[in-house]
Amino acid sequence: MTRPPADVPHLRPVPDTDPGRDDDAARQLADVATRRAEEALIVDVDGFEGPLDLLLMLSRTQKVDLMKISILRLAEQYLAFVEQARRLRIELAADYLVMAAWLAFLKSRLLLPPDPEDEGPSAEDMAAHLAFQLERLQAMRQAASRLMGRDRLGQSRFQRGAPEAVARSRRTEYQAGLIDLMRAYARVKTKDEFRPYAFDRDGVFTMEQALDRVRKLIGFAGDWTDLADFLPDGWSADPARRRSATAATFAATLELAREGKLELQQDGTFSPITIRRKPH
Amino acid sequence: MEDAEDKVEDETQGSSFPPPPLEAQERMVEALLFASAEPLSVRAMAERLPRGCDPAEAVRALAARYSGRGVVLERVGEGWAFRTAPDLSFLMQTETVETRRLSRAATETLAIIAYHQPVTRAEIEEIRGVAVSRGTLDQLIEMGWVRVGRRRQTPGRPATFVVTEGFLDHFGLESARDLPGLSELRAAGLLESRPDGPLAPLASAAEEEDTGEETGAIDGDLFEDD
Amino acid sequence: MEDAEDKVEDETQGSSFPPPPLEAQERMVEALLFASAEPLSVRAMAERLPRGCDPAEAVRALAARYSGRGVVLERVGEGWAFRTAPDLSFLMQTETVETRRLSRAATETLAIIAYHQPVTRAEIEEIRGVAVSRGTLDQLIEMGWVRVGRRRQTPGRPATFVVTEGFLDHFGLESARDLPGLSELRAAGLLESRPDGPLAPLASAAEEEDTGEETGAIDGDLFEDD
Repeated sequence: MTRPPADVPHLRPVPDTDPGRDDDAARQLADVATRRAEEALIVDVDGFEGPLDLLLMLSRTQKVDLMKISILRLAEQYLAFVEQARRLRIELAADYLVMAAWLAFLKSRLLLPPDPEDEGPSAEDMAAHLAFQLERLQAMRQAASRLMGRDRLGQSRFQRGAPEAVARSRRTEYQAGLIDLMRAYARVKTKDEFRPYAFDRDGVFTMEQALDRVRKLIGFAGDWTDLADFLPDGWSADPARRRSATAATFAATLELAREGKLELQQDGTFSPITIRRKPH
Repeated sequence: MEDAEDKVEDETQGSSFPPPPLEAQERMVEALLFASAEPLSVRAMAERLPRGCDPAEAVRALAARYSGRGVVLERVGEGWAFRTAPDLSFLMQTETVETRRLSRAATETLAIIAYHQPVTRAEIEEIRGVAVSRGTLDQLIEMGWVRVGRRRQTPGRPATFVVTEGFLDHFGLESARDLPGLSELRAAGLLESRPDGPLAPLASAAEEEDTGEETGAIDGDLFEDD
Repeated sequence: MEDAEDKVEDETQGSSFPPPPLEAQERMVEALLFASAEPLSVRAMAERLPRGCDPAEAVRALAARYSGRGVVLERVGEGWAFRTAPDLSFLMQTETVETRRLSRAATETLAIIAYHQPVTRAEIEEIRGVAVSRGTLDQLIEMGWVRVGRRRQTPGRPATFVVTEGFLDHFGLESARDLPGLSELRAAGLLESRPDGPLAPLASAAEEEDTGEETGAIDGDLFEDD
C-alpha cells in the first residue's frame, strides 16, 4: 500500500434505492446507466445500502457492544465476505472494493507495530473512527425506529375531523374627511378649487438657491464685485423678488465668508456691498 | 333502542370483560366525536367502543360537561357533533376592511345635503348641475351618513334628505351648523382665490383652466333653510 | 411580546372596552383551537380575539382543563392544537390515514435531519455511508416534515436541512429538543460529526461533486430554529 490513508475513499456514496428519482439532469446518460448497474449489483449483495451498512450487519456477529468491537476482526470478516462474493462471481460495486482495499490496509497497519516516521492518523485512530461511524449509524437507525414508533398524528393521535373553516368576508369602509367635504362643496358652489393652506413661495429666492449660485460664480470674482451682480437674472425688476433675492444672496455670502471662501466689504452705511474670492 | 340490543348481546357473551367505567367511556366518546368528520350516531359509537359500553349515557355526560364551553356537543340529525358555541361564531369570521375614498359624486352630494339640509333631490341636482343617481343617495344612506327627513310641504311632497348623528360623529361636528361657510373658508385662505398680492404670477395654463372662471360672489344665504 | 404591545395599544385606546374575563377568553381560545385542524400560535389567536385578550394565559388554563381527557391540548413548536389522547388510538381505526410507507432510506434520513439539524446533505451522506437520492429528500419535504434551512457558512455555502413544525405535530413533539434519547445521544458524542482526537479519512472524489466543501464539524448551533 503506497497511498496515504487520507486519500482512501472508504465511504464513496452509492445511490440508495429510490428508483425513478435518480434524475440529476447534469449527469451523462452513460453515467446514469453505470449507476443503475451499480444499484443492481448492490441488490445482488443482499440489498445492503453500501459498505457501511454491510459492515454494521457483520459487526452484529461479534455480539458485543459496538464500542468494544474488534475492528481487526471486522476487517477480516468484510474481506472474507468480499472474497466469497468474488468466488460466487458476484460483481461488487466499486465502493465495496474500495472499502475492501482500505480495510486491508487498515488491517496491515493494525498488525504492524506503529511506524514513528508515519505521518497522519494512527491505525488505532482510523479504527476508532470506523467504530464511531458504525455506532453512529446504528444510533440513527434506532432513533428512526423510535421516531416511527411514536404516537403519530393520523395513526394514534387525531386532529379535529370536521374543522370549522373561518369565513372570510370583506367590508368596504369609505373614507372622507371634513376637508373633502368642504372641497366638494366649494367646487359645487363656487367652482373654486378648495385647497389646503400652503405658503406661496413663488416670489422667494431661498438661501440654498443663492448659495448654489454664488458658489458657482465666486470663482470668477477675483476683483471686488457688487453683490447685486450676483442676483439671478430676472429678479431685479420686481421689488419683492429683488428684496428676496438680495437677502438670500447676502446671507449666502456671509455663509461663504464664514467658510473662508470669500471676503466682503462695505464702505459705509447703505453703500453697495462688494465681494470677491478670498485670495490664496 | 340499540343500547338495549347491545347489552343483550353483551350478556350472551358473558362478563369476560366488564365495560370500562363511565368516565372512561366519556373520554372515548369525546375522542371519537372529535376525530370524526361526520356526526356520529349512538349506534356508530357503540360499534367502535368496547363491548358493554353505553354511548348514549356517555354522550349525555359529555354534553353536560361541554355545556357553556367554547364548543358544545350538538345533536345533528341522528348523530352528535362538536360545534363552536353559537355566541362565539364571530370568532369564525374574519373581516377584512378595505378603505376606499368616497367618490366625487358622493362627496359632493353629501356636502350639499350637509350644507343645505333638509334638501330635496331636485334641489341637490340643481346645485350640482347634474342628475344625482339613485345609487349615490343609497350609498350615503347605507353608510349611515344620510337619512330621509320630513317631506317638503310643496306640491308633490318630495322627500328631503338630512345628515345623521353618525355623519356628525364621523366628521367631528357638534351640529351641521359647525360646518364652516364659504366666506370663512376664503377668509382663512383655505379657498383658492385669485391672488391680489404682488408675489403672484406663475399660475400655469393648467391651473387657469381649472380656476379661470373665478366666480364673483359667494352668497351669504348659507343655511337659509335652518 | 405581542401581548405586551397589545396591552399598551389597548391602554392608549382608553378603557372603552375592557378585555373579557379570563373564563370568557378561555372559551374563545377553546373554540378557535377546536375549529382548527392545524396548530395555532398564540399570536394567531391574539389576532382573532378581542383586544386586550391574553391567549397565552387562556391556553394554560385550557391545557389544564383538558389534561386527562379524551382530547388533549398539545404544544407543537410555537403553536397549540387539540389532539385525541394517544391511549385511545385503538378506537380510531376508521380514522387512520394511510400514509405512504416510508423507505428505510427515508426514515433514516429523517432521523438524521431531526437529530443533527441543521445538517447538510454531505453530512447526511457521511452518516449513512451512501448517497442521498434527491427523491428521498423531496419526499420528506413534500410531506411537510423537512425544509431547507439556512446555508452553512462554510466554503460553498451548502444548504442545510431542518425539521418543520409539521414534523413535531406528526410525531407528537413539543420541540426538537424533546426528540427521544436526544441527550443520551449527545452525551455519547454521537451527534458530533467526528469523534474526539485525530481524524480518519473522509471525502472521496465522488462526494466532492455534491459536497466537496465538506465542513469541518457540525457546529454547535443545533436546533437553531427553536
